[in-house]
Amino acid sequence: MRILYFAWLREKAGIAEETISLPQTVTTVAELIEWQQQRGEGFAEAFADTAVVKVAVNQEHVGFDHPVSAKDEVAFFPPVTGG
Amino acid sequence: MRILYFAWLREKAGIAEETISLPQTVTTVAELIEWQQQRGEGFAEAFADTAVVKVAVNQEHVGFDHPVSAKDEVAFFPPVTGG
Amino acid sequence: MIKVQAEDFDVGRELENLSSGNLGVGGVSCFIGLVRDMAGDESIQAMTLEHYPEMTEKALAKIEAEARTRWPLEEILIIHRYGRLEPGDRIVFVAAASAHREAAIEACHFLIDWLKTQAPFWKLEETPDGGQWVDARSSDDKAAGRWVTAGRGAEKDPDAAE
Amino acid sequence: MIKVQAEDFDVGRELENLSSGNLGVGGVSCFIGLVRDMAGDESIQAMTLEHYPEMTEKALAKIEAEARTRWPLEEILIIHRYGRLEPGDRIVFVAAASAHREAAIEACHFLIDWLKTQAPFWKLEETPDGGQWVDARSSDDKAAGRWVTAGRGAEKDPDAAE
Repeated sequence: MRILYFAWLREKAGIAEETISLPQTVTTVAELIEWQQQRGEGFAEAFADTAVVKVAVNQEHVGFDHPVSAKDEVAFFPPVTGG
Repeated sequence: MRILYFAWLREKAGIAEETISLPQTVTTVAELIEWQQQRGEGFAEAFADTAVVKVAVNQEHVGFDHPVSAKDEVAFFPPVTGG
Repeated sequence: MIKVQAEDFDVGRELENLSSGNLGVGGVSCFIGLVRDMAGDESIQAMTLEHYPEMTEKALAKIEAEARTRWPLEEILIIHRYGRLEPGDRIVFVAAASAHREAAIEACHFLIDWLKTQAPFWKLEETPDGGQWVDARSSDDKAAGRWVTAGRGAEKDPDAAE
Repeated sequence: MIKVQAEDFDVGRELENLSSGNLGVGGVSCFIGLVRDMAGDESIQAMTLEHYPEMTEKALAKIEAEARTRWPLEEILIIHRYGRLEPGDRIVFVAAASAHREAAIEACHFLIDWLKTQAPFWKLEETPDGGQWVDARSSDDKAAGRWVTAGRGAEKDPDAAE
């Protein structure tokens, strides 16, 4: 799975982009976030307050209940501030 | 009194601008229009349907009950279509 | 600022002037009205705008002042042309600059709606059947009526909308 | 049309291109967003816009398509910059051209409101105290929320307004 991080999520996680082997237990965005929270200090900090974490799967805004699979591109970011 | 006519009111009245001696009986816009209606065919036609006649006194939109006096500038025109 | 003129204008330059040097401007909203080649089913060769110069200046100044009482604006620009115009020609330009986008957008909307019903202009269209004066539209009265509620950032009345 | 670019753009030329040659356009509405030198009480030296390129293209195309289903539009243009910008610099430009002014104005308002909450951009402000990420504002969510009602020319929900 390709994962991208933007803005302060990128800064806290300490990484802009990575390709991971998705654990078989992870089938939704919510489960992916739980897994991220246990990957180390930076990730724990990035995902500490999930109320301000937004997610896109394959470049579409989705909710935390959205399914994820190994071939997806998943992006984590704060609420957008376009315009 | 200086009187101005615009758009089709100007065309029907056959005049763009004139200075008249105001009859003493005319003290409001409504009375001025009544007087106009009797000044000849062109004026009668211009003021035939007062529902589509708008008035400005001294360059301000006013209603038919607005007072008029000899030193005023009065303009008659159809509803405006600015913009 | 208000300009009433026969000549065309440079939209890019006008917009540049509106905000240049004012680093407090966060948003500029503008509207440009153009002559169309059709009015309903009829084709238009040209449109001649007649106006009442002394009143036009007053009416536009009043519209500008009214917008400034309603929204926190840095700049306002209204340019209205008169004379003979052809399809594709610019007729009118309104713009509002503010720190905040909502104020700029609403003020711009207000300016064009009020121009339609308050500014003493009349339009004579040249069609294959001869000249015809453009009627005021009741939808324009309704659009202007939405802004009657006084006060800064007043909400539009949805019941009065087109 | 959508353009996502680091470079500045020429507003006059973009507006000219939007309506030139299309004599059915009666109104063009546009909004320009600029970097301000202040955010609240803090002075801003610069703002860096980060974005998610693959998603940006998709999100802007979706916003454009949504506007076209709601209003009868001749043209739409969205230009969004990224990278480091300084106070006074243009960030974003949206424009809508239509036969009718109301459609152009409402569509333009919709475009900028939806960009604020749908387009994957993030802003890092450089202040005397260091860099700080701009928070999404709840007022932007409300502004975008007003347009949720589907359908052409849908009315804004006054209860949801700022």
